[in-house]
Amino acid sequence: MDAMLVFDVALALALVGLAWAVLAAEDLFAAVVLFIVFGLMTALAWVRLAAPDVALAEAAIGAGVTGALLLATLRRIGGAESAETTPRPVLIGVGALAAAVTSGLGAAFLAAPAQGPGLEAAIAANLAASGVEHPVTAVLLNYRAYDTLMEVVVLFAAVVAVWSVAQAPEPATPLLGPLHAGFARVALPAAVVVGAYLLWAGATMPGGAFQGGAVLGAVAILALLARDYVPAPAHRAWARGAFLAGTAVFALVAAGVGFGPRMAFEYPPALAKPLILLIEAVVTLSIAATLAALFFGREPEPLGVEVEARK
Amino acid sequence: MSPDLIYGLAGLAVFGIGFFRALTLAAPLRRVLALKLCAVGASFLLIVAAYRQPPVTADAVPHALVITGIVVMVSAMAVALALIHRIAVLERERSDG
Amino acid sequence: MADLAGIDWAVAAVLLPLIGAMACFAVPRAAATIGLAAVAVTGAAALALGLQVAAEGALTVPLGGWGAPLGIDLRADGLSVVMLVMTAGVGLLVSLSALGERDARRRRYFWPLWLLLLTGLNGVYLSGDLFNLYVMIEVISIAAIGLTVLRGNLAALKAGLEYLFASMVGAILFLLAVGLVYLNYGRLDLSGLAGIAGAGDAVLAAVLALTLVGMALKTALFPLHYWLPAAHAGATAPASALLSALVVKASLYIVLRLFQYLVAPSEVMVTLIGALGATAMLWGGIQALRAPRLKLLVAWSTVAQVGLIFVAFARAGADGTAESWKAAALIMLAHALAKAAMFLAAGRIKDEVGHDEIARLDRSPIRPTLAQFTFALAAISLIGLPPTAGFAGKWMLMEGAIAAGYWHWVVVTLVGTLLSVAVFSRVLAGFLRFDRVRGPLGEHQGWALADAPPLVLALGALGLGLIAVQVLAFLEIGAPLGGTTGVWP
Amino acid sequence: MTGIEMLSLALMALGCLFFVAGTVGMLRFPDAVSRLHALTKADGLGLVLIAAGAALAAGSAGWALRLALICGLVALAGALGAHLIARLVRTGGGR
Repeated sequence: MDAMLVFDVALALALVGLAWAVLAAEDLFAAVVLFIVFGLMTALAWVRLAAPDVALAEAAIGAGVTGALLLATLRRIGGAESAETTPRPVLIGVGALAAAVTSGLGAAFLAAPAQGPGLEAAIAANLAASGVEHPVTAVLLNYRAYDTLMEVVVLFAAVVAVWSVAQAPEPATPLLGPLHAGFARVALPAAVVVGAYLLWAGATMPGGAFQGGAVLGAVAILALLARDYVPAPAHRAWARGAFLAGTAVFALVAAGVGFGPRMAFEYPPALAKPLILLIEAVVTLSIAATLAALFFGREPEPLGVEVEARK
Repeated sequence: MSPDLIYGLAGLAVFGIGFFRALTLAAPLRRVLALKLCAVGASFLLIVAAYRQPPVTADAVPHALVITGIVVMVSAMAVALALIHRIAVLERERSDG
Repeated sequence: MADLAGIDWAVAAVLLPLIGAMACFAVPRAAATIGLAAVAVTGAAALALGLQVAAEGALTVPLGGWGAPLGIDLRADGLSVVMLVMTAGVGLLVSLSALGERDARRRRYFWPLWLLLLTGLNGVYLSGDLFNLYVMIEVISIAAIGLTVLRGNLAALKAGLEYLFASMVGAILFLLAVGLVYLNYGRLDLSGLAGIAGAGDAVLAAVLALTLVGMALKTALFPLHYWLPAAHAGATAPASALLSALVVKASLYIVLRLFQYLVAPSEVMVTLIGALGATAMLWGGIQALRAPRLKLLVAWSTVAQVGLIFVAFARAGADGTAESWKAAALIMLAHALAKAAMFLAAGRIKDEVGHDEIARLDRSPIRPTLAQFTFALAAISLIGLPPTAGFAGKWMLMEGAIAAGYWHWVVVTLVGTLLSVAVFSRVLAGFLRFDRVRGPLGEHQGWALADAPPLVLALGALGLGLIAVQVLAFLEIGAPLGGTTGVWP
Repeated sequence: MTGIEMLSLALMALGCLFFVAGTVGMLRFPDAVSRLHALTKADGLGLVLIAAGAALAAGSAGWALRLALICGLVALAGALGAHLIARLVRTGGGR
C-alpha cells in the first residue's frame, strides 16, 4: 500500500502544480492545453478515490468538451487579451484573503470526521427497489432524479442563453486536411459505439447518460470540425427537438407517474427499469446535441446576416 | 496518511489557487479557467466525503452530486465563452469603425 | 401528499413553467402566447398551493417516495407560499408589459429565458435540500444572465459577463458549503440538518460564512454589489424588473432559510450583516443621488434596499432572529412589487421621452404622466411612507430594534430613509417642473395601455401595506423558527 | 504470484519505461518534429505494452477486446494529432 501512497502524493502535488501552471502560463493556448491535462489528472485522482463515474464524467465533459469549447473560443477571439495588470497591493490583499479562506477550509476539513457519516447504507438497502444495480445511477435517476432533471434544464438554459447572444457568421476556416476526414470516418462510428456502450453500462457499472452523452457529443463536435455535418437553418426545428427531448421526456415521465397514491418521480416498481432506461437514452441524445450546439456556439440561421446588414 | 486526506488537501490547494487567480486576473478567458479550477477543487471535498477505506464501497450520493456539478459548470462556462466571443466581435467592430 | 384533486401543486409550480419554457423554445412564433399562459397557470398553481397550506399547514412532498435524506423533499410553508405568490403576481404583470416588445430576437428569447427563471425561482422557494438549492440557483443565474444580455449591446454584454463571474464565484462558495455539510453530517436535507446541528458548531459557522458570502455576491450586498448597477440598468425594462424584483430575492431567501434551519447566527455575525447592510444603504443612496440616468438610479436604489433587508435581519440581534426574518420578508415583498413597478415605469418614461437623463427630464415637451405617477407611487413605497407595504416592513424593523434597545439600527434606517427621500425627490422634481418646456397640447398622449401593468404593481405595493397583518400571520404557518407572538399585533 | 500475473506486471513496467523515455524525449529534444517523433513512437509502444499487461491481468476476452479497441483509437488519434502538429510546423505556424 505504501507504493500507492507515494503515487497519491506525487499525483496530488502534480495537480497543485498543474493548477498553478495553467493560470501562470504566458500563452493562452498553452494554458488551455495544461488545463486539459489537469482535467485528466483530476480524473485519475478520482479513480484513486473510488469514484470512477465521476472520473469518466470529468474526463469526458470537464476536460474533453470544456477543452474543445475553450480552444474554439480561443480561435474565434484570436487570442486577444486585455493588457490590464492587477496592482500589487490588490494582488497581496487578495492573496492573503485566498490563503485565509483556504487555510480556514483546511482546518475545517482536518477537523471533520474521517470516513464520516453518509448515505451508503440507505442506498444499499433501497437498491433493489430502484430499478438499477449501479448505486450512482440509482442516485442520479431515481433517489435524486429531481436534481438530475434540473441539471438537464441547466444545459437547456445554457443553449437558450448562448443562442440568444446573437452572433455574426464565423470567418471560414481551412479544412483540416485529408487525414482528418479519414480519421473522422473511422472514429465517428467507433465513438458512437463507445457512447452507446457507456450508456448501456450505466445500469450495472460505472457509466451512464452523462458520460455516454459527452462521448456522443464529442462525435458530433468531430463531425462539425470535419464538415461531415454543416448545421443549416432548415435543421433548427430538429435541433430544438433534440435539445428538448431529454428534458421533456424526463419531466413528463416524472409528472406522469405522480398521480393517485404515488409521488412525482415515483416510478411503479415493475416499470422502474424500463422507465429509467428510456429517460437515460433520451437524455443521452439531448446531452450530445446540447454539447455540440454549445460548441457550435450560435443558432444556425441568417440572424447573423441581419446583424451584418444593420451596421 | 490515506488517499482521502492527501487529495482533500490537494483539492483545497487547487481551490485556493483558482480563487486567488479568479479575483486577480483581468483576461476573461483566464478567469473562466480559474473558476473551473476553483470548482474542481470544491468538488474534491465531496469526493473525499464519499471515500471509504477500500473493502467498503464509497458513498454514491456525493458522486452523483459532483457529476451534476460538472454538467452545471460546463453550462455556465459555455455561456461565459459565448459572451466573451460576442464581446470580442463587437469590440473589433467598434475599433474598425 | 397528493391532494383532493390528485394534483400536486408544489410539483406543478416547478414543472409548469418548465414545460412552458420548452414549448416557447419549440414554437418561437407563439412564444408570447404560450409564455403568458404558462405564467398564468403557474400563478394559479401557486395560489392553489397557498390555499392548501392555509388549510392544512406546511406540507412536505417526498419526491420519488423515498423521503429525506435519501431522496429530495419539497417543502411548502407560509414563507414559501408568500414568495411563490409574489413571484407569480409580479411575474404576470411584468409578462404583460413584455408583450409590447417589437425586436424579433428579444421577443423570441425573452419568453423561454423568463420561464426558465420562473422554474428556478419556484424551485428555490420549494426546495428542502441544500444541493437542490445549488442546482436551482444555477438555473436562475443562467436564465438571469440571458435576460441581462438580451439587449445585445456591448455595455449589456460586459455587465452580463461580470454578473456571470460574480454568480459563478457565489455558486462555488455555496458548493464548498455543501461539501462541508456532507463531510460532517452525511446528509443534505434541511429538516434533518436542523435536528443534528449543534448551536456552537465551528463547522456550521464556516458553512454559514461561505453561504453568506456566496449569496451576498449573488444578491449584491455591499461590498459585493459592484456588478449590479450596470447589469440591472443595462437590461431591457421587463428584464430589469425581473432581475431587480425577483432574482435578487432568491439568494436572500436562501440566507433566510439557512438561518432558520441550520443555525441561528451569532451576535457577531448578526452585527456584521447589519453593518454591511447599513453601509449598502448609505452607499447605494449616495450613488443613486449621483446617478446621471433614471435606470441607473433605480438600480442603485436596489443596492440600498438589499442593504435595508440585511439591516432588517439584524435589527434585534441574535436573540431576535425568531422575529426579524418576518420584517425582512415583508421588506422583500414590498421591494419586489415597488421595484418592478419602478423599472417598468422608468422604461415607459424612457420610451416616451426618448432618453432617461435625469437632468433633462424636465425639459421634455412629452410627458408620460401615468408612468410618472406610477414611478411616484413606487417611490412612496420604497421610501416607506404609510400605508404602503414598505412602511409596514420598516415600521416592524424599527419597532423590533427599539424593543431590543438597538437604537443604532433605528438611526441607520432613518438616515437611509432620508437618503431615499432625497434620491426620489431628484426625479420627482423633474416630473413636476413641467412648465420648463410646454409642448403643443394634444401632442403627447400622457398614457398608454403599457402603463397599466406598472400602475397595478405600484397600487399593489400600496395595498399590500393594508393587509400586512394577514401576510405576517400567513408567514408564520409552519415556520421552523416558531411563530412566537412578536411586537407586531 | 502466478506466472501470468508476473508477466502482466513485467509488460506494464516495460510500458511505463517507454512512456518515461517518450516524456524525456519530449522535454529534451531540440525542435518540434523530433519531439513529436519521440512522443508518438515511444508512447504508442508504451500504451500497447500496458494494455497487453492489463488484458492479461483482466483475464477475460471481453476486456481484452475493449483494451484493443482503446489501443486502436489512441493510435488513430495519435497519428492524426501528430500529423496536424507536423503540418502546422511545416506551414510555419508552429510555436
